[in-house]
Amino acid sequence: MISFALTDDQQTVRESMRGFAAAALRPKARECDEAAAIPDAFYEQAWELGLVATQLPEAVGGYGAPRSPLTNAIVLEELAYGDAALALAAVGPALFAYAVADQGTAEQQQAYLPGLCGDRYQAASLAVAEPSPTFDACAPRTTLERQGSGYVLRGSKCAVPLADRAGHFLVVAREGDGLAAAIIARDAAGLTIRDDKTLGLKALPLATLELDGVRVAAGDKLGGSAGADVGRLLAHSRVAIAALLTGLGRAVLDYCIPYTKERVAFGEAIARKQSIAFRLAEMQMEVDCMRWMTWKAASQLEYGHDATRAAHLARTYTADKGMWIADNGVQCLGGHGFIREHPVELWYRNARTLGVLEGLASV
Amino acid sequence: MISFALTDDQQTVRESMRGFAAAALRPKARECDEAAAIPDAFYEQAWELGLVATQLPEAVGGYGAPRSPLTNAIVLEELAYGDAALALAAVGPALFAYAVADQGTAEQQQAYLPGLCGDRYQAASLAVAEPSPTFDACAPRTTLERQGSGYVLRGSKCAVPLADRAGHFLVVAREGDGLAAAIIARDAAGLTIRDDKTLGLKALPLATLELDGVRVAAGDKLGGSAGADVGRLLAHSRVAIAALLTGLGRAVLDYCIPYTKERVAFGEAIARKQSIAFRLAEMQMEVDCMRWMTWKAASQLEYGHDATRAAHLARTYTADKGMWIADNGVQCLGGHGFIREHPVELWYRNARTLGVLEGLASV
Amino acid sequence: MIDLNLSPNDERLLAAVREEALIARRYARYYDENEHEFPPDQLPEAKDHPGFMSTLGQREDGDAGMAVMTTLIAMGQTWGDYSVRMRRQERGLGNSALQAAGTEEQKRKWGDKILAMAITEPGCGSDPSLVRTSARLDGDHWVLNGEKIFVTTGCRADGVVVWATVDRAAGRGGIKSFLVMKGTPGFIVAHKEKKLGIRADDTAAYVFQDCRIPRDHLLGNDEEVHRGGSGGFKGVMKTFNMTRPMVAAIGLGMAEAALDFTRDQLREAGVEVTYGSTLHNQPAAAEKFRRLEATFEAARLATLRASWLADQGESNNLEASIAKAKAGSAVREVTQGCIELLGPMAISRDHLIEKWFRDVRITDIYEGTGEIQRLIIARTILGYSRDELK
Amino acid sequence: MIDLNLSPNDERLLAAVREEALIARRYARYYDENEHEFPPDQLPEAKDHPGFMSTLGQREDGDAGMAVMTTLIAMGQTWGDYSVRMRRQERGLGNSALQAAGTEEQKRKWGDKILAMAITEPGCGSDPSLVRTSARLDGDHWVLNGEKIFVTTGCRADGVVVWATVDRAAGRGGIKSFLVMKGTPGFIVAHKEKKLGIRADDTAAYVFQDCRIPRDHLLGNDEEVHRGGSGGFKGVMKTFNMTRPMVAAIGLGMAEAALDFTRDQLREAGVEVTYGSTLHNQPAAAEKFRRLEATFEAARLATLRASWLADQGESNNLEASIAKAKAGSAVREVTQGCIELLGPMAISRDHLIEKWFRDVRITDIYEGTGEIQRLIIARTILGYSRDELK
Repeated sequence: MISFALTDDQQTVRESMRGFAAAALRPKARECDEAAAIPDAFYEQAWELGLVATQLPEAVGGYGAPRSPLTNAIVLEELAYGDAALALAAVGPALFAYAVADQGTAEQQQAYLPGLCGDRYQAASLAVAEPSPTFDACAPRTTLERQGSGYVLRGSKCAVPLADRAGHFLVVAREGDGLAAAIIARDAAGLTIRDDKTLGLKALPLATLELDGVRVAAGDKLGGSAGADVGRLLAHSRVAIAALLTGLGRAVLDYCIPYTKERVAFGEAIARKQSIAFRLAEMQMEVDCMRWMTWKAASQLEYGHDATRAAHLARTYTADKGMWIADNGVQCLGGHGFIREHPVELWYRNARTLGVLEGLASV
Repeated sequence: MISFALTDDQQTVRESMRGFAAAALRPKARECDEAAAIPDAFYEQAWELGLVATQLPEAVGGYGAPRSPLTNAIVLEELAYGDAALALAAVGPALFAYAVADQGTAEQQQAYLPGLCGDRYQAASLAVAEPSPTFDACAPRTTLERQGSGYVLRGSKCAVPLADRAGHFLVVAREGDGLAAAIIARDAAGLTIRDDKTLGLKALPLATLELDGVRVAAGDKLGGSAGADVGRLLAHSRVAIAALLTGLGRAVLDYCIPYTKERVAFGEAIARKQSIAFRLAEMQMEVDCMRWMTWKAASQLEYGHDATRAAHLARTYTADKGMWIADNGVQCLGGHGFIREHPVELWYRNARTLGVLEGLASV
Repeated sequence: MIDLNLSPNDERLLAAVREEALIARRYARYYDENEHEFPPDQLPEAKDHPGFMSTLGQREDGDAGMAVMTTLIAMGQTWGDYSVRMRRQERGLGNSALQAAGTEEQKRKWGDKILAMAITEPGCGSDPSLVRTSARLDGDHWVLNGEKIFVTTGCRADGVVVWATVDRAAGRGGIKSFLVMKGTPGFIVAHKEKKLGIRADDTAAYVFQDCRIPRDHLLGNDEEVHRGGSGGFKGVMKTFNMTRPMVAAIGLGMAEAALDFTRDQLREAGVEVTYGSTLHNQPAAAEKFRRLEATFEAARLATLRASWLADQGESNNLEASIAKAKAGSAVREVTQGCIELLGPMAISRDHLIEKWFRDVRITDIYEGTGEIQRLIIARTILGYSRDELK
Repeated sequence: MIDLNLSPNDERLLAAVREEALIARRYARYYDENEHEFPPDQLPEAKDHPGFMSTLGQREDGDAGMAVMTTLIAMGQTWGDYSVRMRRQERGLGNSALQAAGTEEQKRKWGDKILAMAITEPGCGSDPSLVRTSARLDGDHWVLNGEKIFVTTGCRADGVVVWATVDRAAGRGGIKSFLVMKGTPGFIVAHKEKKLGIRADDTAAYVFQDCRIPRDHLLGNDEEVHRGGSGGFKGVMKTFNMTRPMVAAIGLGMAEAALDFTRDQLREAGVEVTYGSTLHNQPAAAEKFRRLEATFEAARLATLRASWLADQGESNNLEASIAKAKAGSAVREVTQGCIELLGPMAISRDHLIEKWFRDVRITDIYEGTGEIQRLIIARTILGYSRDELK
């Protein structure tokens, strides 16, 4: 069926997320970016929304709402409309939680999910990206090898969100010719965590994990000995990033519209010049297209189809257009677009950063 | 030294070619395209300009002017400004002649060049392109193999210019791990020539050569047993196509400027709308850049530097921008751009055709 | 509930559409090379072929709405060819105008006719307010004088809906549409134009010389001239909201044909297009193909969005323009890119891809150019009037 | 004689420039992270380093002209860093204005000072005719009042060339430029702005409050107000023709640094960028890199063309705008594309590529935005006046 209709629940969620983004994210975005830090209070405030726990099974302390990539895509677009870095801080633990809930063994769910359903903010994260110039999420250099009763992880991961506070990490690695994901604790021997300083998403804690022969217990390979569908896990994260870029793109457009209507040059509002007006029209076209590409992939995940292709195309498309929109946002503001008094320069950095990272969020 | 200065000779040549293009090419372009044919009178008329003979050695009957890729790039831009198909018909024999003059043995020059310096139009051609979906000029599927005292050619070539009248063909082929070029006569056993019907350059005779074990005499491998630098031969042809696309692009722009200044919509000339005016500005920028990219590669050939990189970049760049300019030319005319009363639809077809072919001309 | 996957029932239906389209495709080259001829109302194969309408059957729960389905069917048909159909479609743009603005009696009287729509004139591109064709009331008749160009299906339609002004001073308010049937004295149909593409399509030029039609041939019978405001103009403009997503779909069908052809050719040559792995270590051809594919998919979804809104009975003026503008540029990028990917073989008329490259170029031009669509989009999001943003 | 290859002598000189640039590059990150500080007038390494000017030596036959060479040197310096230099450059934009429009006496008097140029105001972007800063003649003094922003090197310059109007009613004809030295009462220099990039650069905001300067500080001493025509405005506008290719070169130097870094990284990772073979069977990364390279090369050549015309003493108004507009978009495309190619590692501040991505973004904004440049180009090729095309 071809339908773009939100359910009543989805409409409610969208409205509340829109409100939260306007009240708690957008106003803090600049300050957090300049400080390259997010106040602990924000983590707790976001936690109270139960964003992570909602879709986790009641058996582990979640609210037991059905897992919905579509609903999550809507949530992420709205939060990123406020600020992408704060949005990622708010939903970060879902990276780990959804993966374990979707593909973990019963034991893994019991062992790791209850902690993520408590009253206080609890972080856990996913490690996908690697600092290689030819990084390919589907061909990681990090390896998982059998050793004795368990496994051992070797390699390095970068841009791992919330690594400063995550209790556990789900690490994507190559196992033989295939892919696997393994759970390790932050205090695992052989694991060193080093903060990453980045172009964008500065407020979000990101770090490099050096995995120098980190031991993984037999039971800590995601999905157990059967393993997990890591491709599907990556698809969830790609659709999430596509949703974030859609929200960012919409933020740029909505900022440029009033600005260009007020800004006067050569005797009239610059929005009345075709060169600006047509650019805004193009931005609107692409924000829409980004959303539909995201929804298409999300609806394939939602209804259990193979989303590899759709997620890949959505990711590529939103990375390109998100960058294009942010770039033109800066141009619409001219000199002011280059100054840190306006958010467009922040969106310019965040768009490029989101466009090249993997494993930042999950739907 | 960095100089964009034409020599006096080059200025004279440019003026006369501009005049010839305006008088003999542009007025015939539409009629020849619709008829998919060029009157024999045109071939003779163009021949009288001595375009081919000028840069051939006096020893073989040429005028002995120094070989100048830069001058030829200027000539091709001006002729293509008139019409690309007719331009290629006019200079086609140079494809074969320059290659033999630049890299042929003394015997090859004596054997094949005098015929191309006569009073009447004489065609000879070069076969580079192949009808494979993954065609790569540097990795042809056509092979040249030793056989007895000579060689044998196997494979098929397409879009070979002037194949309907060429007395000889220079065929580019793979020889072992390297590249070679071999001269064959049109009546060679095992050679079948079939007309190609194409999207653009309709007036220009193009054909497919089926090479079913065509024998090549030992002395007919370009450069003799030592062989030839086929990469350099390809560079000459890529720079030529870049020059043709530059002329085509300039033709589109110069047609759109007066048209959009006369055409009125919503109360004023459409050229006064920024959406049109900025597009024309962009076309001007790119026509210039196309020319400089062409000249850069041509000046590397002229002064004996390795032009592989510059020719490759010029070719890619002019193919992209030529297509873009022709596409926007159609858009500037709106509905009229789609009608065969105006030349822009012809340029749209020719731009795409020139953009994907190799070995159509040489500088 | 959001769902962008087709139902099995709709999949079946569209498969049948494509089956017919593949048969029609056999005739595509012939009518491209012989542009003075028209494709038959019905192909020879039609007699042994039930036609997809027969397989439409009952719509089931979970099937797409009619506007969406109509869009997808149009896409499936042009995946075969722009002009050649197993059976000729029974409607022209004029029929949409009749439905949108005609009186009940007019709908009864002309509903079964094929009606073209004549808007554009030599002097005016996409600016309808420049219409010069005049309609003068003379007793019980309207007398039409003027010229029209780019009339789609203008040669073979039974009649036409003509835009003419009854009072130039009133500007847009003076523009009305009139029904004129073929054979009416003073209504001259000029030969079809010679075009870059869609050559089998008939695009006519009309001349009206003191052409007299009965008074009640005024569409909607609203003779009042609205000063200033757009007035009766609105009625005819409605037509555009219905046609823009269709025009987008028509172009996208051909772009999809180009993508499918290219994918097959690359595969045969050993270049497999895969998904999942990012940029690196992939063949450049596969990466470029995926970009074109993404552009196509985005335009397709924007078009479905506009049609879906129509199914919901919601306004889709903005979305219809987005679909039209996005498709207009996407089909150019896709067909240009596919030819670049396939190289020399793709410019040969032995294959249809060079034809698709020519045919799709009309998408961004007719029924309002891409520039006009962007004007509409910009005005909408900026909240500007026609005068504030020109 | 056309020749776009550098002479051996110029190659040597530019190699020396790059040698210094690589040393300066070591400091790039520090001054990016500590934007309140300014790079030193001279780096510690300078004492052991003769400086490339010493290697300039005699110009030989076949060497490039001075304007071209200046452009290439600027490109070579920013290949190291936008702001950090082995030795601080002795000139600001105001010096160019002084050379272009000053009297001989003024050139003697201020020629050795570093002069910034103050044009933009909070209320006006790239439209100089909106200048509100006023200059009122009071006896033997001019009294300046108003605000200026985006003043490049505004903090450290010894003085500034300020655009102000002596008669707003006269529009552009009333705009004059004045020389104001630091320390003049009523001339307030605000803190440098916090920016996306080029953070070590000083971009100041100025406030003039009843700032009194001697009457002869009017650049060119032409007090006559030209009604209608651009008048004295022309003189200051000349400056732009000289600065646009420079601004293009400054951005291109950083874009080239990004390309070189990317090529090296890809090579180390086993992806070799080769030339000759077309699209197919090449790694996607190499193909994308070549496209970026071509865009860079095109912008570089357009810039050399504009500078070469200046060397010939020919007008380069059109070409200067083409260079600026082309470079403005090329540097964005190149740096955005290089980061996409390198992926996650490229957004780390452990490398400079993320900084180049930020720094080059100014290119299409300052000294006349890309939109202004396109206006100039369009007016020129269309033969339109300022009023005919806005």
